[in-house]
Formats: sequence, C-alpha cells, structure tokens
Amino acid sequence: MLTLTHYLILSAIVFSISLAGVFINRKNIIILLMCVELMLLAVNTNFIAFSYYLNDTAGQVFVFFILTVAAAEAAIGLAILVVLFRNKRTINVEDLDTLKG
Amino acid sequence: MNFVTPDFMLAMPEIFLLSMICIIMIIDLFLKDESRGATYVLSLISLIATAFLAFSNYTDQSLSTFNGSFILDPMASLLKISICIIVIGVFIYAKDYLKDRNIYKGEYFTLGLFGVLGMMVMVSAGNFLTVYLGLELLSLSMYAMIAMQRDSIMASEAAMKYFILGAIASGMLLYGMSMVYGVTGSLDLATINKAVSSADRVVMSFGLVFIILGVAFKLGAVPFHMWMPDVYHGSPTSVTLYIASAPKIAAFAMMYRLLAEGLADMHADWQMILVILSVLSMVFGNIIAIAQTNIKRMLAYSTISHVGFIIMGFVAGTQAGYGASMFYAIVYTIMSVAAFGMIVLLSRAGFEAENIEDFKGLNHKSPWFAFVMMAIMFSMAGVPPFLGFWAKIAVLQEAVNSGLLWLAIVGVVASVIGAFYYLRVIKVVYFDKPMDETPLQASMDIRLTLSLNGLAILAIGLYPTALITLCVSTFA
Amino acid sequence: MFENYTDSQVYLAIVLAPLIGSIIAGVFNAYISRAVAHTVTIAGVGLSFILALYVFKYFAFDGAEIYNETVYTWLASDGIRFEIGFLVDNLTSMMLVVVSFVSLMVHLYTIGYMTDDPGYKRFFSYISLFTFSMYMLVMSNNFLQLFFGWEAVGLVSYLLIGFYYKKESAIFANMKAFLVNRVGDFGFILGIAGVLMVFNTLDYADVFAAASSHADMTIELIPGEQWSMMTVICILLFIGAMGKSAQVPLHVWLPDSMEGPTPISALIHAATMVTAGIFMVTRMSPLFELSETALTFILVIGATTALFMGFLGIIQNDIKRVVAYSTLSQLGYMTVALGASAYSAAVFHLMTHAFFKALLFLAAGSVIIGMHHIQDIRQMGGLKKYMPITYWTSLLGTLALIGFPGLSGFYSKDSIIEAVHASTIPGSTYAYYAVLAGVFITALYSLRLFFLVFHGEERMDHHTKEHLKESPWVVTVPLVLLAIPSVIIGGLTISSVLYGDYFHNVVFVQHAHDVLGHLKEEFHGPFAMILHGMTQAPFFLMAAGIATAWYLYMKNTELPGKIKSSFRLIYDILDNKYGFDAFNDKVIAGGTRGLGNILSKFGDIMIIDGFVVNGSAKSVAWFSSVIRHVQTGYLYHYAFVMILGLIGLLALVVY
Amino acid sequence: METILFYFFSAFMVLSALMVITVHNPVRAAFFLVLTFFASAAVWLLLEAEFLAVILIIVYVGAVMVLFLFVVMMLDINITELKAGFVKNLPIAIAVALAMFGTIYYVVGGDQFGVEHFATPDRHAADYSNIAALGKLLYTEYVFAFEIAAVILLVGIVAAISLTLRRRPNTRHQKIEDQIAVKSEDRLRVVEMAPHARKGERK
Amino acid sequence: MFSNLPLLSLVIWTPIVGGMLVLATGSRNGVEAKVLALLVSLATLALSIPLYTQFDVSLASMQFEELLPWISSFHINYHVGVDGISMPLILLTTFMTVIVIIAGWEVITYKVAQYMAAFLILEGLMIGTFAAMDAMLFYVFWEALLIPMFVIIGIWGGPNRVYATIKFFLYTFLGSVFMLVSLLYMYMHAVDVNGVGTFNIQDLHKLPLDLTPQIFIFLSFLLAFAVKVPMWPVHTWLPDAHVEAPTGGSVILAAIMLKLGGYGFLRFSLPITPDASMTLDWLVILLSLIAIVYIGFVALVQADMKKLIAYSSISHMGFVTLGFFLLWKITENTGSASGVVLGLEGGIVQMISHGFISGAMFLSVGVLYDRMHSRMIKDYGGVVNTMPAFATFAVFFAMANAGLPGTSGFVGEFMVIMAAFKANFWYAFLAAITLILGAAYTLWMIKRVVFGPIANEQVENLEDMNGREFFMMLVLAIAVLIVGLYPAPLLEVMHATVDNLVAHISIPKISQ
Repeated sequence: MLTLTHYLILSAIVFSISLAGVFINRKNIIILLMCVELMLLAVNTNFIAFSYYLNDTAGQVFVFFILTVAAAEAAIGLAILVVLFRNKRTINVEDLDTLKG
Repeated sequence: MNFVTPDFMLAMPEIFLLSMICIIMIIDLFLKDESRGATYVLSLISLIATAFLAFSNYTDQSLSTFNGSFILDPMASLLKISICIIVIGVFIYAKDYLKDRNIYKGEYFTLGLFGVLGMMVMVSAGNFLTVYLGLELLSLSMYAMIAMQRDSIMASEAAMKYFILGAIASGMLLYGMSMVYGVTGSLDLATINKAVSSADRVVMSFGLVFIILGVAFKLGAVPFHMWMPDVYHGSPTSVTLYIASAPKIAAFAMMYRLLAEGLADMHADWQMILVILSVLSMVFGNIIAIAQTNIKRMLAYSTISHVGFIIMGFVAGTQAGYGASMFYAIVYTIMSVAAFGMIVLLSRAGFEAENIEDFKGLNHKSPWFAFVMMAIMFSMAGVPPFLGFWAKIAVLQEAVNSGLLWLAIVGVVASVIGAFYYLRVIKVVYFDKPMDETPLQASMDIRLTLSLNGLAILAIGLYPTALITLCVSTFA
Repeated sequence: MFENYTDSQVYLAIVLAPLIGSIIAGVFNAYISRAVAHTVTIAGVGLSFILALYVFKYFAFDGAEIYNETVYTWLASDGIRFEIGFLVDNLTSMMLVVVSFVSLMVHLYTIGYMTDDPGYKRFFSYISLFTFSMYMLVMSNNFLQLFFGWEAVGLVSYLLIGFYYKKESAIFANMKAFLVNRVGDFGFILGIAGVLMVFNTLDYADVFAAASSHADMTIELIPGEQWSMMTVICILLFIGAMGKSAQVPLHVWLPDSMEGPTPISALIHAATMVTAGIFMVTRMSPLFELSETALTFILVIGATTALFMGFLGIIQNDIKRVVAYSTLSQLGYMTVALGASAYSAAVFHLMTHAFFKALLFLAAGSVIIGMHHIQDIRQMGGLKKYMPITYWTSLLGTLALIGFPGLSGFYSKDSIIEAVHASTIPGSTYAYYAVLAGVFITALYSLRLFFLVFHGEERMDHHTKEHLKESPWVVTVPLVLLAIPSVIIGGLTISSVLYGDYFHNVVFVQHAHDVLGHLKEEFHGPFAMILHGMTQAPFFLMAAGIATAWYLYMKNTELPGKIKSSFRLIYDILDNKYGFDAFNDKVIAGGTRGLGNILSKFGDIMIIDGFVVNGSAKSVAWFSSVIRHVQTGYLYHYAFVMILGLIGLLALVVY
Repeated sequence: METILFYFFSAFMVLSALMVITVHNPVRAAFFLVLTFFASAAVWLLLEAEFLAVILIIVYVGAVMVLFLFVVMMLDINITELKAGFVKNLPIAIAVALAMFGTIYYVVGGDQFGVEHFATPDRHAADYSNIAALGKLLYTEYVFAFEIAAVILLVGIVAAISLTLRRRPNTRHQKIEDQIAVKSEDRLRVVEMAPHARKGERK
Repeated sequence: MFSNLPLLSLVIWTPIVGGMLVLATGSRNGVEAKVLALLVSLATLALSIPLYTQFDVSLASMQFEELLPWISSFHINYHVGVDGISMPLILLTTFMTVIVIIAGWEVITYKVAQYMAAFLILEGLMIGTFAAMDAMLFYVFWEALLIPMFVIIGIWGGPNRVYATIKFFLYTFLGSVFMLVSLLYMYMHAVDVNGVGTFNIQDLHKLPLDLTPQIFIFLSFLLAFAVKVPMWPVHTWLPDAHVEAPTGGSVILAAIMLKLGGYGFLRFSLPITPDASMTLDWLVILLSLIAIVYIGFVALVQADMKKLIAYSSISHMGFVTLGFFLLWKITENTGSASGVVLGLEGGIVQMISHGFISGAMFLSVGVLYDRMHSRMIKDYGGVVNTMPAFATFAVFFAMANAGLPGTSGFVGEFMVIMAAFKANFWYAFLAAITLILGAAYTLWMIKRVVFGPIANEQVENLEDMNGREFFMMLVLAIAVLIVGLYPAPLLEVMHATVDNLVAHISIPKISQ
C-alpha cells in the first residue's frame, strides 16, 4: 500500500542526491546546474504527492510554475555559463576563485 | 468554484510598470548606442510614475485581490515607493559608469525594471506562489545584470556563483514551501496562518527552517551570506549598487509576508532561529569586514552585519518590531546606495575606485563629497546624528523590549567593531594625501543626486520623526 | 595716630601695602625704572612696618581686644564657610613686627646687594610678595588661610631659590625645596582635613573652643587599632611644620636653598618663613596640648634636628651653609620648646633668632659682596681690617647665637634648655641632653666660622684682596639696625613675653605641661638670669665651644686636618649629611621614577594598552584575517556552509 | 500493481539521479538526467498529475535538456580534466547527503504522513481532465502568477539573448540598405589632372 | 530682555550654524574663515552670559527650559535646560572655544575653514550635551561630538594621528554604546505622565528600579563615563589623543570633553541608580584613587610634555570622580551627611578649574611647539632666557596645576580632600599624595623646559609670545586666579542643585 510517506522519501532521496552532487562535482559547472534541476525535481515530486493526497490542485499549479521558472532559469544559467566560458575558457568549479576572502 | 474578478486597480503600479518595460524594450530596440539616453530617461520616468501610482494607491487597510495572491496594505505601498525611489537613484548613479565601460545598453535598465517588478510582486505577495515568482523574477534579472559586463572575468564568475547558490537556495525554499503546503494544505499565507495551529509541529518547523533559509539567503544573513562578498565584489559597480539596495527591502517584505503573516504562530520557533542568524551576521559581518581592502567587498560584509540588525528588529515579532526592522531596511538602502554611489562617483573610464586606498585624499579633491562619504560611513557605523543611528536605536529598542537584552548588547559590541572599518574609510578620505590630482569627473546629475542622498542621511537623521512614524504606523 | 581708621582698614593696609608694591614692581617690570621698583616696594613694606609697630603697641601696651574678623567668604559649601579673615592678637602683632622689620631691613640691604643684578626689579617684587604672604600666614584666623599663606611663602621661596634660573644647582634646589615642603604640606592638609572632620569648621576660635570636648575622639587607621584623633591631627599638622621649619628628615631643602641670593636667605630661610612651623604649632597649642604623644614626637624630632644638624655646621666650608645649618639647629631648639609645651619660649627664641640670624646672613652677604661672590671660607681670613662694620656686627650676631650671657640668644636659648629640663613629657630627657650638647656645638661652629672669616691669615687671592673693602651704607645700615635688637631685645622682653602674661590669651598650656609656669617661680629678672646662667652647664659648654674653636682654628690650625683624617668615617658621615641627600636622591626620587617607569612601561603601555586595548584590537583583526579565508572562493564551500547552517538549524528546531 | 510500478520507477529514478552526479562526462550526465525525468514523469502519473508529467517530458526533456546538451557540445570542454578529485570529495558528499536524508527521514519517515492522516484519495473518474482543471485554475485564481511567469520567461529570453548574442565588429555583413542607397558619387571619382605636369614634379 | 528668546537653543545652535557658514567660505584658507569663526564664538560667548546673569541660584530645578517634541514614536523630545551643574560647564565651553579659535589663528594654515568649523560645531555639540534634558538627545550630542574631534585629531594631528584618533573614537564609542542599551532598557520601564515610555532624564531619576538592574545600568554608565573622564584603567586613549591632537584639539579635549564624563555621573549614574552607586561606590573610589596615585607616577616619567599633561589630567580628574562618590562612605563613617556636598561640589569645581588649567597648559605646550615643532622635554631647556613672558605664564600655570592655593587648581582638590578625610583617612591620604606627585611632575618638567641655561641653538633663537598668545594666556591666568581667590560665586550657583541632588540620591529606590 503506497502512502504519502513513500513519495516523500523518494523525493528526499533525490533531494539528498542532488545535494551530494553539489559536493561531489568540483570540476564541472554543468553538472551543478543539473543538480539544481534534480533538486527542483524532488520538490516537484513533493508538491505533486501532497497535491494528490490533499486532493488539492494548488500544488500542481505550483509545480507548473516551478517548471516554467526552471526553464527560464536554465536558459539564463546556461547563458551565464557561456559568458563565463568565453572569458575563462573553463567551466571548472575550482577555477572560479578569482573572488574570495 | 467562485471566481471573483480581480480588482486590477490595486495592481496598477505593477501593470503600469510592466507595460512601460515592454514599451521601453521596443523603443530601445530601435535606438542607436548614442541615443541610449532615451531609455534611461524613460526608465526614470516610468519609475517616478510607478512610485506615484503606488502612492495614489495608498490605503490604510489590507486589501487583497487576485484570489489572495496580491495584497495591498500600507507596508506594500510604502515599500514600493521606497523601491522605486531607490532604484531611481541607482539608475542615475549607474549611467556614467555604464557609459564609461561600454555596457551602456538598454538591457541594464529593462532588466533593472524587471527586477523592480519582481520586488513589487514580492512586496505584495499573498501566497507562496507569488512570493516565489517575485523572488525568481528579481533573481533572474539580477543574474543577468551581473553577467551583462560580458568581457569581465569577475562579473561572469560572480554571476555564476550567485546563480548556482541562488538556485540551490530557491530549491530549498521551495522544499520548505512544499512541506508547509503539505501539512497546511494551502499556499495562501492567510489560510496557512490559520492552519498552523492544527498542523504537525515538527513538519512545520522543518519547513520553516527551509523557508527561513530562502529568506536569509536573499537577505544575506550568516551562514547563508557566502554569495554576497563575491557578488558585490565581482559585479560591475553599477549592478552592485542595484543588488545592494532595493532587493534588501524586498527581502524584508518577503520575510514579513512569510514569517509574520504566514507563520505568525510559529513565532517562538522562528524567533530562535532568527536570533542566531542575527548574532552570527552582526558578529561575523563586522569582523570579516575589518580585513577587507576592497571597498565593495567591505561593504558587502558591512551589509551582512546590517542584515543582522534588520533581523534583530524582526525577532521581537511585534508590530513595532516589524516597523523597526523595516525602518532599518529602508535606512540601510539609503546608506548603501549612497555608499556605492560614492564609488561610482570616484570611478571613471579605465579606473575603478574599488579599493579603499582609492578614496585617499578625497577631502582635497572635494570637501563636500568627503563630507558626504563621512556622513555615510558614520551613519553606517550608527553614530548620531546620522540616520543610521536611529535605525540602530529602533531595532535595539525592540530587542530590549522583547527581553533580548543580550542580543542588544551583542549588537552594540558588534557595531563598535564595525565602527573600526568605517573609520578607516573616513581616515583615508580625510587624513591621507591623494594619490593623484585627477579631479572628480562625475557628471552633474550624479553629483546632485549624491548630494541629496548624503543630505538625506544627515537631514532625516536630524529629524527622523516622519520616517520612523511612517514605518511604525505601517504596522499599527 | 590711627584713630580715624577702623582696625580692619589698618590690617588690610598692612597686608596690601607690600602686595601693591609687589604687583607694581612685578607686573610693570618692563615699564619702570629700578629706582621706582625699590621705592614702591620699600614704601609698601615701610608702611606696613610702621603700621605693625602701631598694632604692636596697640596690643602689647594698650591691651587691645583680640581682633577676629572675616574679610570675605572664600567659599561656602555644605554649610561650612571657608573664609579669609584676620586674627590679630599678641602673637600676631609680635610676628608682624618681626616680619616687617626684618623684611624692611632686607629690602634696604638688597639695594646694595643686588645692585648689579639684571633681575633687580623682579627680586623686589618677589620679596614684597613674600612679605605679603607671610602677613597672610601670621594674620590668618583659620586653617585655610594659614594654608594659603603657607603655600604662598613656599611659592616665593621657590621663585627666589631659583632666582638665578640659569644655574643648574639653583633650579635643582628650588624644586627640591618645593617638593620637600610639599611632603610637609601633604601632612598639613590632611591635618586640616582632620580638623574639619572633627570640628566641621576651620575657624581657629571655633576649633579651639571646641577642642577639649573632642579630646577623646578616636580614629581607626588600621583595622582594629583605635588611635586618638587629636594625636593623628597634631602629628599631621606637625608634619607640615616639619617641612616648612626644616625638621629632620624634611630638612634637606634648607641647606640647598642657599643657592638663592643672600638677602632672601636672611629673610626667608632664617628669619621668617622657616619659623612658620613654630608659629603654627604655637597657634595650635590648644590642640597640641591634648596629645602628649604628639608632643613627644615633636620633642624628639626637634632635639634630633637641634643636635645633629649642628654637627654638620662644623664641617661646612660655604659661609652661607654654615649659617644655614645653624638655622636648622636653632629651629630644632624652637621645636624642642614646642614639644616641651614651652610655646612662649619657642616664639621668644623665634623672635630673637630672627634678628640675629638675619644679621648673620646679611653680614655673610656683606662678606660675599666684599669677596666678589666667593663663598668658601677657606679662601677668606683676616677680613676684620677690611670690613670693620661687618666684623663687629657679625661678632654681636655670633655671640647672640651662641647664647652669650646678656645677649638676646642667651635668654631665649637658656629658657628653652631650662624648660626642657623641667619637662616631664616622654622624650624630654633625650631632648635635654641633645640641646645641651647643642650649645657646645653651636659655639664651636659659630666661632669657627667667625675666626676663619675675620681672623687668621688672609687666604684670598691677590686680585680679590685688592678690591676688598667695606660694603656700602645700604648694606651696613641694616646690619647695624639688626645688631641692636640682637643684643637687647632678649633682655628687654623676656619678663613679659616669657614669664609675663603676654601670651595669656594666645597660648594654651595644660597644667601638667606648664614648664614655664614652673620656671617662672625661679625667674627674678633678666639680670639675675645672667648671673644664674653663668653658673649653669650651658655657659660652660658654650665657653668650651669657644675655646675649642679658638684652639683649632686660631692656635693649632693643623689639628682640624689631622682630626679629619683620623676620624675619616665620622667625617664622611657628616660630609654626606648622614646620607639624607643620597637616600632621597637614590631611594625616594629614584624609586619614584623607577615606579613611574614600571607603571608606565609595564602597566600602561604593556598591559592596558598593549595587551588589553591593542591586544583585543589585534586579536579581532587577526581573527578577521583568518576567518575571511572561510570565504575560499569555491562554490562547493559556499554551498557547504549553507547546508551546514541548514542542518544545524534543522537539528536545533526539529530534534 | 501501483506499488510495483512505484518501486520500479523510483529505483530507476534514484539510480539515474545517482548516475547524473557520478558520471564524468557531462553529455552522459545529461542523458541520465533525461532518464531521471522520464522515471519521475512515470511516478507523477501514479499521482494523477498527467499534465505535469507530460510537460515535464516536453518542456524539460524536449527543450531544457536539449539546451544543456547543446551548450555542452558548444563549449569545447576537456572532459578528462574533469575527472580528478572524485574520490576525495566522496566522503563529504555522502556525509552531507546522509545527514540531509536522515533529517528529512526523521521528519517525514514517521507516521505523520501515513494513511491515518493522508488517506489515499479516490482515483478520479476517467473523464477527469487534469489539464482542464489546471487550466481553469491558471486563468482564474492564478492569473496573476501566470502573468508573472510570463514576465519571467520574457526576462529569460532577454537575458539569454543579451548575454550570448555577439556582434563581431570585424565580421563582414551585407548592408542592403547601404547597397540600395549607394550613389554614383560614392563609386566614381573624377580626378582632375594637371595638363602639363612634368615628370618628377610634385604638387 | 532675553526672556522670550530660546536662549539655550541659541547657544547650542549658533556655533553649529556658524560652523556651517565658516565651512561655506571654502578651502581658500582666507582670513574670512577665521574672522567669521571668531565672531561666531564671541557671539556664542555673549549669548551664554545671560545664562549666568539671569540664573536664579535659589532654584534647584531646570532653568531656561525648552521642550519641543522631536521623535514622537520614541517619545524623544528636544528638551534642554540648565541647572547649577551644567550652567558653569556651558560657560566654560563657550569661553574656551573663543580661546581655541584664537589659538589657531596663525598656527593653522591648512584647511583653515574646516578647522574653525570643526571647533564651532564641536562647541555646539558639547553645549548640547550639557544642556540636554532628554537622555536620547544627550546621547545624540554625546556621540556626535566624537565626529568633529575625530576629524580634528585626524587632519591636523601629529604623525601618529591615525592610530590616536581611531583609538580615541573606538574607545569612547565602546564606552558609550552600553549606556545606550541601558537607556533603552530604562525607556522600556520608564513611564512618564502620559503612561508611555520616556527618555526624560528627570523622569528617569524617579524611575523605580531593583538593585540588580540598577547595578547593570550603573556599570554601563560607569563604562561610558569612565572612558570619557577618563578613569583608570580605561584611560590609555587620552595620552595618545592629546599627543597627536593639534593644540586646539588638546585644549578642548582636556578642558571640556573630559568634563562630559564627570557631568554624566552627576546627571545619570548618581540620580538614576543611587542604590547601585551605593553598592559599588567602593569601585569608583578605588579607581579614582588609583588614577590619582598610579597616574601621578606615570606622569612623572613622561618624556613628552603633552603626554605628561595628559596624564596629569587623568590624575586630576580622579578627584572629580572621587568627590562624587564619597557620599555613602561619609555617611557611613561619620553618621552625618556633612561633607557630602563638599565632595560633590569639590568635584564640580575641580572640573571647571581643570578646564582652565589644562587648557592653559596645553596652550603653553602649543606655544613652544609652534616654534620648535617638538614636544619632547629633552629638546628644551632654559626657555626662560629667551621667552621670559612665556616662562612667567608657564610657571604660573604649572603652579596652578600643582594645586597651589590661590589658583583654581587648589579649590577642588582641597574640597575633595576635606570630604575624603571624612569618609576614610586613607582616601584622603592617597588623594593628598597628589600634592607631592602633582608638584613633582609639573615642576620637574618646568625645571627641565623653562629653567636652566639655554640648552641649544633653537632655544636661543626662540621669540617670546606675541600679542595673541599673550592675550590667551592672560585671560586664562585671570580666570584661574579669580576662581582660586574667590570661588564663592561659582559655588553659589550650584548649591541649590547639588543639595537637591543629594536629597534625591539619599532616598533609596528600592524598598529594603
């Protein structure tokens, strides 16, 4: 019997994986962007699960908007990435250390 | 389902602004680089008009429309006007800087205006969804603005860092929202507030922490502040100006909407968290600022400490406390925009007045602007009679009133530590010999605005009654 | 003569006349001639002298009522009025005459002595100011004004000792004088504070009237030890007197003060200021009588000063220093008299001593003029034939000093010795033998000086000898005028001052201490006293002193050198003045500076500033420079901090 | 049946997610992300969110992921260089993930979200249109948010274009308006020659 | 004739507005800035005189009171007034500012207008601090005056000025922020006639507080005022600040700013927290005595004249705090309140007197410094030979500094020692040591600087004081003499106020 808990834990796992991804990847910013997408996926799953179990469509609406925003966000993120790459010729996370201290 | 036709009039400022942005974008498309001034002027006009509309929209009640996703209350009006005025200042300061660096493009202004729109949405947000959308509208605009100086390694690095961290933070915020939604069954802040008492405490607290993280990230409170120094530093000053000013007001509004309106019953929980954030911000912000040599970076850390104070006023959880906190936020933006305005004033083509040393001997070049700089710095340090002092008083008073005497003491000690680096700037301005004899090259409009800005810090400091009363009565 | 004037106007005139002279000579220094300067000051002092004589007559012969009035209220606070006012009685009137007379003489003498000095006008201004201050001191009717005068004379003394401000030794001496006096004043002001605490007023009359009713008061200085309040107050007050009247161990400034011009040595450091302590204790007799402990203390200090300072006089070679040590010794005598409750005797000796010691100093000054500012007696000798007036007046002064029967000094000193003999106060036996021995010593050093200067071979160099001549009349006339009272004043006044009732309403003596009352029974007039004195030990001792001096410095002039070498140790002790100077210099001054250095370098600079203030600033800065590296620039670290914060907060809230 | 599907897709989803963060080649990572999305869409279908499941595929897989791939391809990235330091970072990543998961598990793992509190709702009737329901909401209750979302997309467009569009000043463009507006004077130069210019003489 | 004018406000704002006008003359270093500054300071002095002449000495209450609402949401009012304690200090301020303006006349050649303006603004702020009857107004003035002082030391100061001025600022800032917290705390508890919080100082006086909060409030006040006074061990900013400050800055710092601390004790600590003051009076007394003795020793070994005078200031200010806190010890020891007023008034007189004397001492050093550009004692010697008039004044002020009777320096010390004896013999004993130490360090300096043979060529070429310098010295000397010879009028104005204060303090705020 599936309960809400199952879905929540599923999203928790994905959420945790996305966090781990942030730390595990010190070389490639693109993977970081993907981790963010994963995180949003976890959130979305959460919302949808709640929406389903609450029998309330608002959660799905929220997910709809999150997806929209995430698309715009990805566009901008990748645009920045391109700008960055043009400047630095690298997308290595460890090379992003001009600003510090 | 009863659908009520929204009262569009309440959102008139936003609607107007959005229309203007579209018009400006289109006009800008046909403008040559030499006549970019038109965009600039149009942007200013739209901001003024928006502020005026927000003013004429003022109501002393709390009205809501769009099915509760839009709230118009005194706070919203006041903050919208403040945001518009501050951004007008930002644009004026930024203009010459942009010109000198070949990034004088319409996008700066349109994105800036989009950001303003985002802030206004946040300020008026009535449910999680609008909070989130407003936040993203603002954030996305800012990411783009930072990266707009495309040939700058620092700018693109700053934009990238801000983007990644911002995305993670908003992911967290959403996670928290989803939890709260899960246990309260609603996205609407007012409904949530009613449902809090019957909701599961642990899950609520759990969601609360994530939500606070989102707010704290936007404000820049320790330990969610890491983006700030790098972003302030790396961004072109024209953008730092923007990032460092009005968004703090919006972040305050977001904090108010989410915590004070949505989760008022969780006061005990979020008070404890906010106290920790406040202390950490005040202490670490001020301490790390001491070691900085780059003034933008220093101001970033200084902002972190100011954020600590904004939060300090908020923790009281009383109407007066929110008033004090808001007062601090507004005062902070006035000071901050002036401080970055000074950097712009001193910068010129091919020269960034980024380091504290670049302010050497300002008193020789321009006693007046040296005075303005002094006023800004003393105001930030919280020395009377400048404006910043009253802001500190207001929040300290709230901390004391809510029995958090020790928090107030930590605050004042932190501000003494902070005074050190502000004094160092004044020292450079007044006591050091100039490194070169280049006169100030800023144009008249910057000089005038900055003078007004500096005078405001002094004049409102001498007679802060109106502003304080306004802020306090907003929540009464 | 002054019937048309009220008393207070007369007293004010006495005080203000020299002040006005001083201000004119001082403030308008640059605009007036020398003649104007000395004229106005002498006129001022002269006027006050005449008035003082009148006042003296008024009290001594007309038996006037004690005058005790306020001039103005200096300040009022807490219900206590601190006032400036005059108390004139027999003691005051006598002091006025002595001070004004000696001052007048010194003023006259100065015209001759300072004639070549560029600071001529300044000098007149100072000594007139001094006269004013001394009047304020002796005429005061309360402790506060006493302290005013007390410090004011100290100030002028400071200015005058350092008169030759280019001379390193002079400016050292004046600072030393001021500081040592300040040590005394330190006690003195505490004494005054004690008086105020007990009586809640500083007015003499009120204090003395209430004195006996507070005799049993105690104070707990050390926890558990109750001390008599009166003893504490009296000893504190007497410490003030020790400073001003140069009692051991606060005597060290007086010999050095000889760096000042000779006229002021006569006026300030012999006749008047240094006796202020004696005057003060006499004035306070109602208080001192209440504490036998204090009297014992005074007695011992005085006796020690009288004897041991005399010893030092023997080996000095500077003409002024010999006289200075003699002054110290004589001040010791006066103090002994105070300790023996023979206040009248002390004042009596004060008066006689003022005349003959002023005379001796001025005579020494005359010699110095003649010798062209050579002061070493080893380079003198045989001056008798060049300076006859100086010689004769000096002789009279010397004889008066050693107490030659019939001269003033004899009466006063013998009375003191007798009084001490009769005293039963603890310590009086020691004091008695000390003062007795002192007689021999006094005679010895006085005659040594006399012989070495005026008799024997002429040891000065050729050039000096050529110009050697008697001093001008402005110098010799004061000598003569001072010689007269030195000879006669003692015999004239002893009956009334010492054994009469001259001080009956001034001095208060407890019956048990009343040694003079005891002596009075044996006193049958001055002449009888001479006869009696010739049979007493002091006379023989004096004679022995004269004889020894004659033998050593006239007859067998080789002997002193031999004695010196065979008693090297004693000579060294004496030569080092018992090591007081060395002690003060090394231990007190050096210690103070050392402590100051330690406190400054270690306390202020190292601990407070270095460790606490700059230390905390540095540690914040250090912490800042370390903690800023948390901001590594790496995205994953930033995220890590965020997550850490998140998890921390979650842990806090959720668990 | 649902349970099996759930576990199947969940496992699929988790594993692909793990692969996303562990593979070194960003292209592969992108493909694994696509897989994750697919699995996730399936899970969403179990939750009756058909519309969202569909747009997840269409928008995400169809647009966003392609964009990712495009960028990855466009940027000339040295993939071998990106491999180093993986093992070193693993412990901390695992620690963070476990701590996070532990906390969430502590909160949601209990029975707060069990059947007692959140009973499995009845399935909707077959004629229930998820799209219609959402659409209705979007254009009524959430019209404000909808507009804002539109603006956000506009910002995304503006930002992406202005950030990446490069005008290379030294590239040659055909300027048609210039070509049309050309006049004879621009092309033809009439030179006046001095009639008797001697050789070697300069004006 | 002045009865309708807001006299006190005029005295506060004339110099501030005047200072702005002076600033507006620009940076041409023209004479107009100086003249204008002098006129403004003279006008302020003239305006302040009616404060004395029209002062009713029989009243203990505030006079020349003005009350305007300022920041209504915190119930902060623009509330000024003077009583017998603040009025003399205000006169001292207006008087010393004129002197300082004159002192800078020829000496300051760099940014003259800013210099003059800074002093004028500082003057207004200091007067405001003395006159403020609203605690927050007080605090605003109190903190604001750090700014001009910071600038004065920093711009026209010596080589190590940056360290000194930042130290000065942070030290005093740190001291006062705790006071701010206390004020806010009291605001929360204080209730005025309208039933809302208040910063009115007189209402705070009546505020009932338990012992524990009183103690914390007292300690916070102590820190604020002790730094300003300064008391040991928070005194180390003063020598540095003095050494680096220009002459005028030193004069104002020593003459007025230190008095703010003493004034604070009277206005805040004692009346607001009487019971805590009673409980902790030993602490203040102890620190005061340490200041008097310890600092006396430290002053002795200073090689820098300004530093020496700075330390001497600390030592002298020890008498102020000592006098203020003898109250309970006297009552305890003698069983009567006699002597209490003596100590308090002695402390106040000491403040006034120290204003004149330390000002004069720093001016003297300034006169020398302007000629030789050295403050080191060892660089001097035999100045009297070339500067006799200067030497006269120097010796005079040295004597005043050493507390010679007849000069103002004596009055306060005398009164405090008298009172101290009533409290405890050893207090008086330690306090009276200053008689020796004060004379020692002052006269030793005089000996080394003024007296003796001409030490070097520079000293030989010194010129004596010009008319301007002579005038300043003379005016100060006259002031010192007047107060020394006839302090009664000065005391008279404060009797009623001090009596009232004592009466107020003696009533415990807590029920035992």
